[in-house]
Amino acid sequence: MNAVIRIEGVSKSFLHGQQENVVLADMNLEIQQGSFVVIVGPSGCGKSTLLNIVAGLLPASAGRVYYQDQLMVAPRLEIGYLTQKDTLMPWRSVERNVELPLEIRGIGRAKRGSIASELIGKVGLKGYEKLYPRQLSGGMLRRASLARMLCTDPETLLMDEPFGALDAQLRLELQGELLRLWETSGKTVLFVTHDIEEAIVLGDRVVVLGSAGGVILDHTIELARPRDAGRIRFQSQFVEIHQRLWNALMVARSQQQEVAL
Amino acid sequence: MNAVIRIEGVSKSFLHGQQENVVLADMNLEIQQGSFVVIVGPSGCGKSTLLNIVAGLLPASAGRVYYQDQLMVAPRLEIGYLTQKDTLMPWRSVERNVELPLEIRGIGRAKRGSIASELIGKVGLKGYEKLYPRQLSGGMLRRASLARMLCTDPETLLMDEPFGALDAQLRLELQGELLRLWETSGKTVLFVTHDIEEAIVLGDRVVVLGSAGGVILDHTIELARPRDAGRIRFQSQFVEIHQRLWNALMVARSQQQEVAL
Amino acid sequence: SCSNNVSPTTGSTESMTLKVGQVANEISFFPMYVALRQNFYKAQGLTLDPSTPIMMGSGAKLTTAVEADSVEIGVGSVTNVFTISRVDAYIKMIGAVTNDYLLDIAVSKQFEAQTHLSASSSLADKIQGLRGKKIAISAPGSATDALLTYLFKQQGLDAQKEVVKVNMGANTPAILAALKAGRIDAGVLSPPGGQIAALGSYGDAFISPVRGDIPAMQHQLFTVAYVKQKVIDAKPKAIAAFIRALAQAEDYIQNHPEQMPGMMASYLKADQKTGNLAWSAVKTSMPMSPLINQQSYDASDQFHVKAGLIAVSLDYKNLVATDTMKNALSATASSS
Amino acid sequence: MRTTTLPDTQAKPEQSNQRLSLTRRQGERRNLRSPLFINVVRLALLVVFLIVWQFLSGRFIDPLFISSPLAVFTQTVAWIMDGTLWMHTEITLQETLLGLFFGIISGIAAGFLLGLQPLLAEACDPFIASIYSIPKIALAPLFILWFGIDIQMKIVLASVTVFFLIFFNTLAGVRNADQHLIDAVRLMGGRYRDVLLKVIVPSATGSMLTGVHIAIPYALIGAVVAELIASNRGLGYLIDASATSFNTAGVFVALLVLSIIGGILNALVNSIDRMTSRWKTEISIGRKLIP
Amino acid sequence: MRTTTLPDTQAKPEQSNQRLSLTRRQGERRNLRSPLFINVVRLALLVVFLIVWQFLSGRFIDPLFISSPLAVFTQTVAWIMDGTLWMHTEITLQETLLGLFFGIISGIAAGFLLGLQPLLAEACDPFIASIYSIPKIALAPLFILWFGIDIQMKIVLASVTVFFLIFFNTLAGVRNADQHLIDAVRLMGGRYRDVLLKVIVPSATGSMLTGVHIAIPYALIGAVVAELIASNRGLGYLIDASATSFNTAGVFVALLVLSIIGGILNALVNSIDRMTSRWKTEISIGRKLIP
Ligand SMILES: Nc1ncnc2c1ncn2[C@@H]1O[C@H](COP(=O)(O)OP(=O)(O)OP(=O)(O)O)[C@@H](O)[C@H]1O
Ligand SMILES: Nc1ncnc2c1ncn2[C@@H]1O[C@H](COP(=O)(O)OP(=O)(O)OP(=O)(O)O)[C@@H](O)[C@H]1O
Ligand SMILES: [Mg+2]
Ligand SMILES: [Mg+2]
Repeated sequence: MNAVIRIEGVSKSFLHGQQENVVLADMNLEIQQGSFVVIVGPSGCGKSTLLNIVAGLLPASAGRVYYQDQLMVAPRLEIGYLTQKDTLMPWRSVERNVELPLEIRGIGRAKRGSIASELIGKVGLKGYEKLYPRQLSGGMLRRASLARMLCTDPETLLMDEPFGALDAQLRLELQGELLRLWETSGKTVLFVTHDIEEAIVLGDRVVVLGSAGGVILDHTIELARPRDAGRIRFQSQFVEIHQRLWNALMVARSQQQEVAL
Repeated sequence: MNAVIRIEGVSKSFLHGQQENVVLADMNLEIQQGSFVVIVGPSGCGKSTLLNIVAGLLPASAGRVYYQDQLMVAPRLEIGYLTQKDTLMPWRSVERNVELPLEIRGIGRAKRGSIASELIGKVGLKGYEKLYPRQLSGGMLRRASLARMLCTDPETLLMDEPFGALDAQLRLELQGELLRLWETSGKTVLFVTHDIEEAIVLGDRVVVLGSAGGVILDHTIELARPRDAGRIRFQSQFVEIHQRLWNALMVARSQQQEVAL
Repeated sequence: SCSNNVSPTTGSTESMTLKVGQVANEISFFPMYVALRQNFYKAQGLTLDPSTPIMMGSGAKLTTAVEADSVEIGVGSVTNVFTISRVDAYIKMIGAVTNDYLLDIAVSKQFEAQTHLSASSSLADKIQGLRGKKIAISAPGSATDALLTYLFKQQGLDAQKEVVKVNMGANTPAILAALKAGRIDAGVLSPPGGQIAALGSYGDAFISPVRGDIPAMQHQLFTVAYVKQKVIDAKPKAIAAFIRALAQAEDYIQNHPEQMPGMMASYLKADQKTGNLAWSAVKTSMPMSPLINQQSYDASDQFHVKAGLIAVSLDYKNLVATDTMKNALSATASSS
Repeated sequence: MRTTTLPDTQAKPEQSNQRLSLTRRQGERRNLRSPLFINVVRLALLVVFLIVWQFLSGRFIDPLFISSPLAVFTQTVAWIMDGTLWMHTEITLQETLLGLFFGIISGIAAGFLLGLQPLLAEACDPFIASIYSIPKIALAPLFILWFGIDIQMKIVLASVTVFFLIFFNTLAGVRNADQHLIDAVRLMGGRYRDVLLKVIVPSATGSMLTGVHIAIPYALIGAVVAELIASNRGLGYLIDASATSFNTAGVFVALLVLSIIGGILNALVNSIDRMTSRWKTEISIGRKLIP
Repeated sequence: MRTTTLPDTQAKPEQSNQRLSLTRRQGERRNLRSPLFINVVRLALLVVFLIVWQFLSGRFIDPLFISSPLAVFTQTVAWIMDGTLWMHTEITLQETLLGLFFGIISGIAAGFLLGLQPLLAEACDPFIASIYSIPKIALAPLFILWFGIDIQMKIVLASVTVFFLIFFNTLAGVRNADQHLIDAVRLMGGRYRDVLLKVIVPSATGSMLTGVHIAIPYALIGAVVAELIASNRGLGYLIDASATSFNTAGVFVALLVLSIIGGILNALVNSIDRMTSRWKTEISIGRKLIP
């Protein structure tokens, strides 16, 4: 078994005052080495919580997470995690924010500068290096965070809605860039999105989560790569997968509290 | 002329150190009373800046904005603005956050409570009333902000990527809800999104912004309403509009700094 | 309302309340304590406001309070009165509280060992021995400072240049702590500080005017009650009552010496041993009456001139309200 | 689309059991921080301190300077019995509380005023810093002149001391308010007052409470220092009177009372702090993050 | 897709002209806050103050209490000439700076230690509050016993005073760090040290500087109070000596010097503050928001 991430019986609950809110209940999942797994699910179903636990940020209430067969007890250098919320240091410029992980690894100033400026270019922020986070637009913040995560070239990528705030064109470019990176390097990617199309275009496998982290559907996408995002939507296979995921999401949603419109 | 919002020769530039960054240059736009106008454009092109100026939050460097033929000099009660960044008060529970605008208008406790709980229900946050913002997921934060904006029933809605962080199903529901609200009340909506499909499903008119707030395309969507989001994408007219917007975005993007992949 | 406008000297509606302030609860204010404890103020129809004298901590602050009319009667050392008379020509002494310079120079045992001096050495040797040493005083220009200046001048020396003076306020425990820790060599402090140091065998009362170490300083006026002239004018009856109460206290002290060690102990909130020590150190310094006589005044005046604290001798008549005191005390005689 | 499945919780009873046990485990972990444990640690610290003190006293350091726990205890009992302690404590407490009250009110007001008027703040800044740098004890004559020697003077001195501490912390808190939240209130049609009450005040609460934390002891110190300037009652007087009569135990009793008052007021502010900052989380660096 | 159009700026020259004029207009608006304007306001305030003081003195208030600007000026000149002023200032300045140095270092260290160890903090909290509540002046004998009467004692007293102020503010700053940013550094593989240096220190800088702001005057006050306890040099001594000889002008000269030192140190901290908080914006409530 070459599961790089093994989630075994993980539960997580938060106390809201007296009341206990069970976010994940006895969840099991395996992510194979080198695979691109997309997680979708209704808002508030526990996707970010799951990623936090996998990344070693949050202790599970019960259960275990293994990374390369080692128990996760704290964040690991091999894992890069783009959190849902942007966490750029407000007192550092874009450039210095992107350099931060390199700084922590003790990489020299010159090397740091060149890696950072290359990635800043890739995400389209050239010319904005000296700005502070408060001076950036929402999408620019997201791109700076992405550049920061990528600059240490992690083996496994956890990405929580990385492209949600980007325009269609830029998103396409960055999706392409991500796929190229993944294909050429054998990285493992765990990717959360709300965009079913994006899920199908990117994933080897799409996992639909329902209430309390229950897996509603675990679907392998058989579409041939490279997939052309512009055309793929008109393929019948795509439409079928789309429908299936949509239905699964519907189930997932109905498990959750009813939305009274 | 029944233009509810008139943007006349608006320019805005920010100083980044010594360098001046021109975000909007001599922009002109009119929003008709009761229309649903969607703005799309590459990340960082100035959409949020434009909305900030229209809302009266940010002073323009030059030019004027009129609301109902009155010069905008400060935020107005008739305008509701869902900003891109969530601005829930961290020290207030969801419930008390949603009540805040009513509190400011001096509405009594009981009335406030009933309006707020109705809206909290509508956005699917029932049961989470007592939580503080830090205990919510990204999508839940967004929904709470939406409920807060809607609770004063503003005449004009400015919405900056309101549904970007929501799952497909929920987004559909809330889009439907928004359309219903708009259709039945004669409200004017100015809506920013990155999702071209969403733009077409919702808008009377889609404005594509390019570099420095230049209008690349101002397209009226002639599709009949009600539009079924599930089916519409397979209509030929939809595909054509989609393509046209896509091309306009491409132009807009190319105007901006090159993204070196 | 017209009764309020009656001239204060008629005194018919005069308030019998006085604000009294003193420097500290030191031994040199003992008669004030006796007057309070034996209810002599009340006996004279006087009310203190507040009911116990206010502690001002230093002579300078007390004189300021008197000048600012926050305190009507100040009880402090003559030195303060002389100093304040430079800026207020209408300051008047209205009663002697204690006589004799109730301050000692205490030294540490180390000092005595180094210099081979002791309390029984000659005064000249002792002063010579103090040259170049660190000596604690309460504040520049205070009575403690005056003593040093005077002694050094006796030997033709300038204390300002010969010793390192350290201001430590009227804080006897701090001075003792410094002596014990060897931080200073000597300190000018009020009895029984030196005796306590001797008991703890880390110091000694080295030069003590009250013990008679300095013959020229004996029987000089030391602690007095003083007021501004306008207070005497505004509240003659109350002032007279205060003087009579002080007289009663001083009488009582003279007539009941057997009670005094006990009273001293309770005054100092100390044990009986300290009480005994204190009483035996000061019993000869208690005046017979508040009347300030010319001789004790002159002795004090001379001392201050020699110490350089005042440039020229100040006239007894200008500073002492003799008539006020005499009138007050004769009223006692007639009433009792 | 609207069919509602029962939430997972009720669906599987054995899971809900497991959840209960989770709660228990979390409870255990939290025990480390339970009031009982903390109080035991505190008590232990206190006892060690007292033993060391008693041991040093007389053996290595003259009790004239440090007294001893037993002597302090005896003196405390004596003074409680004869009412001395309460009389003096009462007056100091009164001065302190009034000083705190006026100092906090004025400090907060000035902090908000200058925090919201950067121009005024910049113009006044050097003067404020300069006035603040003057030791109030050196102004004793002026205080006596203006406010007499009664309780007013002591309250004024305590207030002035408190004022600056609250002022600077409030100022910092006001300036740290999040512009996005201010904008949000403006968008809701909030006027100046609303922005103040709904954003700036809650944002500055933490800083203000830090100010109060810092100020409480200074209110006490201010009152005591004022009592050292002129007094016939109060703990400052008690300290002074005890010191001049070589009653070191008496000095320590007064200090003990002061520190107890300080401790109690501090605990009070702590509980207000806990109440107003329930929405915050404690930071955790997670050095040991074992699930 | 990769064709690059020239940025708008170069494309339309007349627009770039307009832009220049915009800059100028912004510049004008900013003038209101220019150093010159602010300094004029400050000077005006100062002059008014001096005139009022001179006017009141002698006419309405006895110069014994408030002296007068002219008398203070004369005394200042005299003391500058004979070197008195510098001699006393030098020693106080030395004590203050050293006191600040040690107080800040220890305060920051303790603030970080307890800020990062909530359990320890909770156990120590009542003791810290209690010790802090004791007026240091009442501990004079102990200070003398332990640290002598020389400059060490004064530095220790100033340090202790500074310590608490820095400590409480640092503590508050550390506790306010954003957990999300801490997590971000942990995700990058940052160890404890990295979290400290990259997140907690920058987050707490503002609070620490507020602490330093508050502490500067107290360092001065601490040194002066220590000089009042025991000294024969320094501004505290000068105040005391002048006061006892009713030289009110002398007292005010010493206070003036103290406030100037306070002002200068404060300005220094202000400039550090400005440097470290460049990434922040000033809040604006926008009462008058006219484009
Ligand atoms: N407060 C500010 N200070 C300086 N520059 C700013 C500020 N706000 C925005 N900008 C600049 O203005 C430009 C446009 O920002 P804006 O937020 O309007 O973009 P946007 O179109 O909303 O992008 P996105 O789709 O990513 O949200 C960016 O280049 C940004 O750097
Ligand atoms: N720190 C927290 N304290 C309490 N409850 C929390 C906390 N973080 C998350 N939750 C709860 O956990 C649930 C799941 O949150 P999570 O952020 O994992 O959702 P999500 O699937 O990422 O949703 P979204 O798509 O909206 O980001 C929510 O009900 C939320 O209230
Ligand atoms: Mg999430
Ligand atoms: Mg935006």
